[in-house]
Order: sequence, then structure tokens, then C-alpha cells
Amino acid sequence: MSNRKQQPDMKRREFLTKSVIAASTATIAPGVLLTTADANAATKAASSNTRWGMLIYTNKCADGCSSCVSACEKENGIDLVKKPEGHSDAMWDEQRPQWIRKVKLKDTQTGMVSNLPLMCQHCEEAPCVDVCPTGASFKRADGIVMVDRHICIGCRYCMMACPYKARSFIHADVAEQVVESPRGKGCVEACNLCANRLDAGDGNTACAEACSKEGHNAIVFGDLKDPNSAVSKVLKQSHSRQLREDLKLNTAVRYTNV
Amino acid sequence: MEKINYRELGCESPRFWTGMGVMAFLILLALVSVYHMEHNGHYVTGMTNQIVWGLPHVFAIFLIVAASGALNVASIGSVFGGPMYKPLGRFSSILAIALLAGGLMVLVLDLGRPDRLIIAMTKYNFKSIFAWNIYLYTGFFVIVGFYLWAMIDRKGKALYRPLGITAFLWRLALTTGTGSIFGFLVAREAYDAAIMAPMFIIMSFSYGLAFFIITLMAAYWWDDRKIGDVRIAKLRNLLGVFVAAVLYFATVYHLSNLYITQHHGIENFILLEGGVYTKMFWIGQVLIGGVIPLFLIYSPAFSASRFAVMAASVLVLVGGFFQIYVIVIGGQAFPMTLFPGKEVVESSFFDGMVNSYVPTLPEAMLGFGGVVVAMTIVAVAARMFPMLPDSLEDPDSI
Amino acid sequence: MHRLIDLKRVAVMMVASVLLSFATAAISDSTVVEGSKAAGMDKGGCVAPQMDMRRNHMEYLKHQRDEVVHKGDRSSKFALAECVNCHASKDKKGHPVPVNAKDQFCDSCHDYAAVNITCFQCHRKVPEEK
Amino acid sequence: MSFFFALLFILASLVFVVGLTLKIIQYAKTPVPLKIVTTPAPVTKSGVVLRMFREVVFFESLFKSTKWTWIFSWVFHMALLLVLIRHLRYFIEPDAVPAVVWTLIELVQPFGMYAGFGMVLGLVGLFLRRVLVDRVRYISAPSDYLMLLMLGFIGFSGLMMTFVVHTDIVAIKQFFTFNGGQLPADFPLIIHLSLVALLMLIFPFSKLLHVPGIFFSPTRNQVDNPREKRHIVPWAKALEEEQN
Repeated sequence: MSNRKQQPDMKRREFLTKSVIAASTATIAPGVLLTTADANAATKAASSNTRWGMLIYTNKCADGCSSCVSACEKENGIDLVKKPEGHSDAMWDEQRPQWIRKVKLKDTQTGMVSNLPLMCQHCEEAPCVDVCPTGASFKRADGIVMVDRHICIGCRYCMMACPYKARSFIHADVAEQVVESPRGKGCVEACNLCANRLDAGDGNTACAEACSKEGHNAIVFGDLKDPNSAVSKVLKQSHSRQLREDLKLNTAVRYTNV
Repeated sequence: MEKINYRELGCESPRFWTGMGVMAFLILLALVSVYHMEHNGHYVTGMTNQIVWGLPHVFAIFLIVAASGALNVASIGSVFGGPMYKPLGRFSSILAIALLAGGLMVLVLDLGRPDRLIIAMTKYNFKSIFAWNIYLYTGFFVIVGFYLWAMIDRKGKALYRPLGITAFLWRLALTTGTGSIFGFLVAREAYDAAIMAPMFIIMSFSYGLAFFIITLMAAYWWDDRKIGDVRIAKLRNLLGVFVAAVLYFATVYHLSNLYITQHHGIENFILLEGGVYTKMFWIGQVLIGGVIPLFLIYSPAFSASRFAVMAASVLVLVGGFFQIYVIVIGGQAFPMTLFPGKEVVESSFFDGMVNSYVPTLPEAMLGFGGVVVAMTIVAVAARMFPMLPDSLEDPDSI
Repeated sequence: MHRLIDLKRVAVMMVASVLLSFATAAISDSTVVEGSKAAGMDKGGCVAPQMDMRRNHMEYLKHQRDEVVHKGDRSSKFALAECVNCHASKDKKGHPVPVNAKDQFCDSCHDYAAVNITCFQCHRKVPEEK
Repeated sequence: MSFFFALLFILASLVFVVGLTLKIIQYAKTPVPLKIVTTPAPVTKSGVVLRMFREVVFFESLFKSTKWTWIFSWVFHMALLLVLIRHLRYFIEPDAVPAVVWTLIELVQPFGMYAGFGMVLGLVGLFLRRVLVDRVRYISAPSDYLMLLMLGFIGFSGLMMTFVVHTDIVAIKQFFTFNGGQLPADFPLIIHLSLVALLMLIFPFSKLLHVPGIFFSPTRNQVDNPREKRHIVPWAKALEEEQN
């Protein structure tokens, strides 16, 4: 006999009382009970007193280095996404998800070459959030723009709207995932500034961490609203700018020397 | 004016059932494609992270735009008091409903998670023009449904005009909404233009009327009924005006883009160096969809030819399809300018590159399935309900 | 008339089987999977009473998911990953078995009650090795 | 409680099956001495099958008479059908049927869930019709209201369990498949099951007999060929031969 045909060994009386309790608790809105659940947990909810952001020193970003990209892929399980069998490499290259990418630029006038990592810019006025029909694309209180993939219907309107091409659609089944970064066919996703790490109180993203480990220190991450954070201090001193400033999106990711 | 008798299309004709069989088969193919796409994921399509909207969207937008335009004939009959158009109102309404249903089917079945459609009905973000469109589309079905009822049922006579006006206004709102889907995409140079919305309205007039002429003539051929020359001439002239207007709007759109230095890149791409998109624009949209139909419509050589009207209508649709293809796909193929004054030397995400898009068979079959669904609805409705007048011979006194 | 006799027979069988099942009810065990962490725990080991979990686990998970995704509040004890950690069993070679595999913890009831679970299209189905 | 419900459902099923069978036998034996088909009617047997199909699936004649009643009752019946199919999961073991069947039952679940709303909506419409339309109120008997109310509460309590106060459906399935389940003591479930049992008990004596009855209605199940083929019932034929 398989498991499902077996019976709970609860005694009749216990059963009745518990079911009455269960029914009443279930009716009195599960929320009341749940929020008091685990008081000693280390984590807090995202707050609007914080705005996560980063400054990228384009001149420090090394040519040929891609440790931020591989760190991101490892952290968020993107390296677990495999090409479907028999699919062409060229096509898959255009279809596989990428949260962060290295871009190498050359000034058409002066010929100056620069490198920079490009990812979701976490706009204050995010076009992807505006256009999403279901509200799956949203901005957290702490400024992180992300996708609630439980209610994403896969319409890709946000990808049409994003000025930075920062979003990826999952084009095929994903066999394996990491716990902190669930992922499945048919939804859109993008960089979430390692929200899981921030919620756990880590305070840094995988890409920034990898960059400093490499010794480049091109990415400074932190709370833009905290005047004493490292990122706020360097932003106050260096001349930085937003990509596509003309759109007035007030991005949380800033660059120097672009 | 003599009394008009409406009658269902003759149904015993083997032509009808053969036609239905063929259409059912095509719909089946579309459903198989959907299953294929959903089961494997969108990697089996030509759509990528660069070209995120593909052929299904071209078909869907084409049908949705045409849907609101198909209602035009009914509107002329009831809102603007055109007696020659009034008998065509019922057919015009059912065609509008059918085209919208076909287009929405394609749109919905292309979603990454069509199983979550219920979420699209229960969770709304009212800042999104898409969310508004959901209301505009469902509202269109309801209003045109009532409008149709008011035309058929004697009890609805009092409501006929108010409903006609409501439907007309709603129709305008709907096309504006569809056009705005693109108008709001500030990031992409091809779309960021206020003229998008009115251009979509005039496009809808043209495609909708072309669909109307084709289905009307096909239905009357099917059932051996007669259409008078004057009516054909009226529809032909109307189509001519719309086709010319679409050309005019396309010219204004490109001229105004050329005025803005920032947009020179995209204009250069579409008009001169975009390869397949440039060809589609000049040959597909302008020549096939504009110049040739205008010639067929206005040349005295074809003034008595019904075939020329039919051919012009078909060409308008083909050209319109290309036009939407150029807008939707061409607009995405052109790279977004992220770093003005700089050239992208290297990127793993195809920044600064013209993106290629090769549609695959399943997407094409899904898109075409939408057209077939629309035609099937029209055929079934015209057979089951009194949609078309017995005869459309010209009235004695005009 | 033999149709009525048939009916009578069916009725007798029905009554008999109901009575029989009452007798067997008392000797059965709970639904945890052998070889999982949960199997080694006592009754109060779960995050909520079994009675409650059987009825409301989906509501708890849904509530928790919204708290986490939209508010970044990860303090709730009803986390899917914890269900997986506790309820995934191991096969003979010691490899963890996905909780949604045939006859495993999630599948056994969901398949039995014809309820599709979509959680594991996106979420990890075996405990993460540290 | 489980024991009480077990007995109740055995009794109710017996009454339902036996009662319905007897009724169908009675309907089948009821003499139809004349051709009383409502015209226009099909003149071939396959035409009659098609007509009955349209009648049963689309409620054609109701559609032709009153649109409002048609809308509500059609919505109600179709939703009820989906809901009933959804309930198959409580009575069928997944291993007992081919995998395809089980997959289909799985697929229908979400549709059945939302169909519950359609069902209740249709019933509310039909109830309002009885209350608000003077002519209909005049001819309504208490039993007409009773049926609507009972079905309405069955639907409502079902929706409550689906969306608000969940119950232990695995235990319920074990109960109904004789695997020794104890019925959970949840209030909506008790209401739901009691009313269903009551409905099954009175089904063979109520207006709900229109379910089998529609197939026996001579105005619709006859072929319109009185000239081509003389309609004569056996006893009338015997009588006739006697006279000759």
C-alpha cells in the first residue's frame, strides 16, 4: 500500500478539537498568525529608508576580466541553465538568460576604449514597472526592481520597454535551480541586486564582491540613502552619470567615465 | 426604400463544408504549434532576448487593428447615416468581433505562461496600457455584441443609435490603446512617437475595410447572391481614400522622424540600409500595400472590374501585414542607443548590433491560425444567424 | 428482477467495505516519506500541526512567498525550501530524491487528489548541499 | 460522524440509483400513441439525434423561447458539468484509470474551480427570475424554490471550501473510496455533504427528473415522418387487428 492511502493516526477527539481550531484560525485570516511566526529571525523587511545602488568605476573595470559575470551566474544559478539538446549554439546565445554582461566601448571620435558591466539599472521610475499588465514587475521599498515570477504571464512587454535590455526571458525548461534563485520556463527575470543576500543582512552583491576579490574594486555597492555608506561617499566625490540620462529614470546604478 | 430581408447563408452547399473542414484543419495545426511552443518553451521559435516580440505579435496586432476598422462600415451606417452602408452593419459587427477574437487568441497563446491567464484577469497594474487594453478588448466584445443585438432584434431599435455611437467611440479608444502599446515605449527610437496612435487608427480603417470587402464578396459568391455595382463602387472609393491616408501618415511619420536628429539612425535603417526591413518597407508596405492598390482602385481601366477590387483589398492586407512587421520587428532589430558617441566593440548580449530574426514554422502557424479562427467565426455566424441581406442589388433611387 | 439482486449485492459489499475500512483506520501511519528528515521527528516537528498543514499549507506558502518577494521579509517559518529540506528522502545510493517525484512527499497527495503543483517548475526540489 | 455519513450516503445512493432506474423504466414504458413531434422537425433518424444533441447541449428550444432564462440555466448547467467532472477526483484512484484520463481530470481542475462561480451565478439568476417576474412567481411552487436553494447552498459551501476555509481533501477521498478515511469535521463540508445526500434522496421524486426525462419527450425524440411510415404502438396494432 502506498503512502497516500494510509491514515493519520490521530485520535478521534483530538481530531475534532484540532479541526475546530484549525478551521477557526484559517478563517481569521492566516496573516495574523503568520506575521508573529518567527520573532528571532535575523532578517527584516525591505524598508524605504534604504535605497540600494552602486557606482561603477569604468576606468577600473579591467579589459578581459569577467569575474563579476561568473560570480553572478554562480550566485543566481544561471550557470545551471542548459542549452536544450540539439539546439543551435548561435540561437541559444541569443536566448539564454544574462543578468549582467561586460560591454566594451570605443569612442567614435577619440578612440578611447572603456569596459563596463551592464545590468538592470534599478530605475526609480522604471518603465518595466509601468508597462507590466499584472504588476509582476515591481519595485521593492528599498528600490530594487524585480519580477514576481509567480504572477508573471510571460508577455515580455517589460523587455520591450527596458532601455537597457537588462531583462531575459526563460526560453526553455530549467532542470536545476539554486534555492535562493528560483527560475522556470516562460517568465521574465533580471538582476535583483542579490536581494536574498541583502535580506539576510549581507550588504553586498555577488558581482561587487567578486570585483574586489579580483583586486579591481570597480564596483562600490551600498545604501544610497545612508550618507555614511561607502557608495554615498564616493558618489559625492566623483563625477558620475546615469546611462540614458535623457529618459530621466533616476537609476540606482551610476557610472564614471562614460 | 425597399425592405431588406436578412437571411442565413445557404448551408447545404458542399463548398461550405469543405471550407469548414480546411479551416478546422488549419486551426488544429495552430493548436499543435501552441502545444509545441508551450511544452518546449519559446526556444523553438525565432524569438530571442533581443527580438522579444515576433511573428505572433505581428499577426495579433494586425488582426486587432483590423478588427476595430471592420466596424467602420456599421458606424458609417448608424452614426453617420449612410443608407447604402446600413444593410451591411450586422456583417460588419460580426466581422469585427471575429477578427478581435482571432487576434487575442494569438496574443494569449503566445504568452510564456498562458496557464496564468486568470492572473491577467484578476491582477491589474493600472499604469500599464496593456491592463487598460484588457478592458478595452472585453468591452469591445460586449458593446459590439449589444450593438449587433440592437440591429437584429426589433426590441433594440431604440438603442440602435446610442449603441452605434458608443461602439464607434469605443472602437477609437481601442485602436488608440493598441497604438499606444508602442507609443509608450520611450526607450526604442522606432516607437517613441505620438503619431503612432492616430496612425494606427487610420491603418485600422484601411485593413478593416479590406477584410470586410474580401469576406463580403466571398460570402456572396458562396451563396450565389448579388451585390450591386454602386455598392461595390462605394466600398472601392472608400478603400482608396483610406489607403491614401495610410500612405500619407507613413510619410508624415518618417518625415517628422527625419526632422529629429536623434532618430536619423532608425530612419536610415528602415528607409535605406535595413536589408530585409528596407525591402519590406518599400516593396511590401509602399508598393504592394499602397501604390498598386491605389492604381487598381483609381485607374479607369479597372473601373468595372470586381476582380480589381478584390485584388486591391488582398494587396492592402498583404501590405498592411508588412507594415506592422516593419514596425514591430524592424523596430526591435535596430539596436538601442545606450552609449551615444560610442561604438560597442564587444558584448555578450548583442548590444549595438542589428538583431536577426528568423521566424519558425510553429509561430507562423499559430499566427495564421488566428486569421483562420476569425474567418471561421464569420462563416459560422453568417450561416447560423441572419447577418447578410438577401440581395445587395442597388436600390432603384439613389 | 435479477437487476435488483445485483443492486442488493453491491449494497452489501459497500456496507462491508466501509465497516472494514473503519477497522483498518486505526493502524495506519502518517504521510511522511521514509528516509526523510521529517520521518525521524516526532509529531510536533512540523512548523504547524499536521491537521492545519493538510488543510492550509498552500495558503501559508502563498502568503510567505508574497512576503518574501514583495517585502523582502524572510522571517516566516513557512518556506518552501524548508519543506523540501525536511521532506525529501534519499535513494539507496544516498542521493536526495525530488519531493515531486512519483510517490514522494508532495506528489503522493497531489497526484492522489489530482492537484497540479507548479512550484517545482521553478523551485529547487532537493535540499541544497552545503 | 463518519459512520453516520457513510450510512447516509449508502442510503442516498441506493435511493438515487434504484429510484432513477425505476423512473427510467416507467418513462420507457409509457405509451406514446401518437406522433406529436413539434415542427419544424427532422425527417430522418440521424436528424433527430442531432436535434436531441442540440437540445441537450445548447438548450435550443429554451434559447428560442426566453433568452434570460436560457443564459442563466445554460451557464448553470455547463458549470455544473465542469464541477461534476472536477469532483471525479474524489471517486477515482489515479492508478485505476489510464494515465491520459487522470491527466485530463487534472487539467479540468482549474476550470472546475472557477465554474463554481458560474454555477452559483446561474442559480441566483434563476432564483431572482422566480422572485421578480410576476408570471413566473405565480406558477412557482415551494419545491421550485427548494431545488434552487439547495443547489445554491451546495455550490456556495463548495466555493467556501475551495477558496476560503479549506478542508482535508485527501481524507475525504479516502472516505469516499473506502480507504478508511475519517470525514474531517469542517462545517462547510458537513453542510455540503448533507445537502448533496438530501438532493440524491429526493432526486427520483422531484422536478430534477427532467435530466432523464428530456430524452423521453415525444415532441422531440420522434422523427417527422407520419406519412412515410405509419406510427402505431403495439397495443393499438393488436386492437386494430382484432377489429379487422
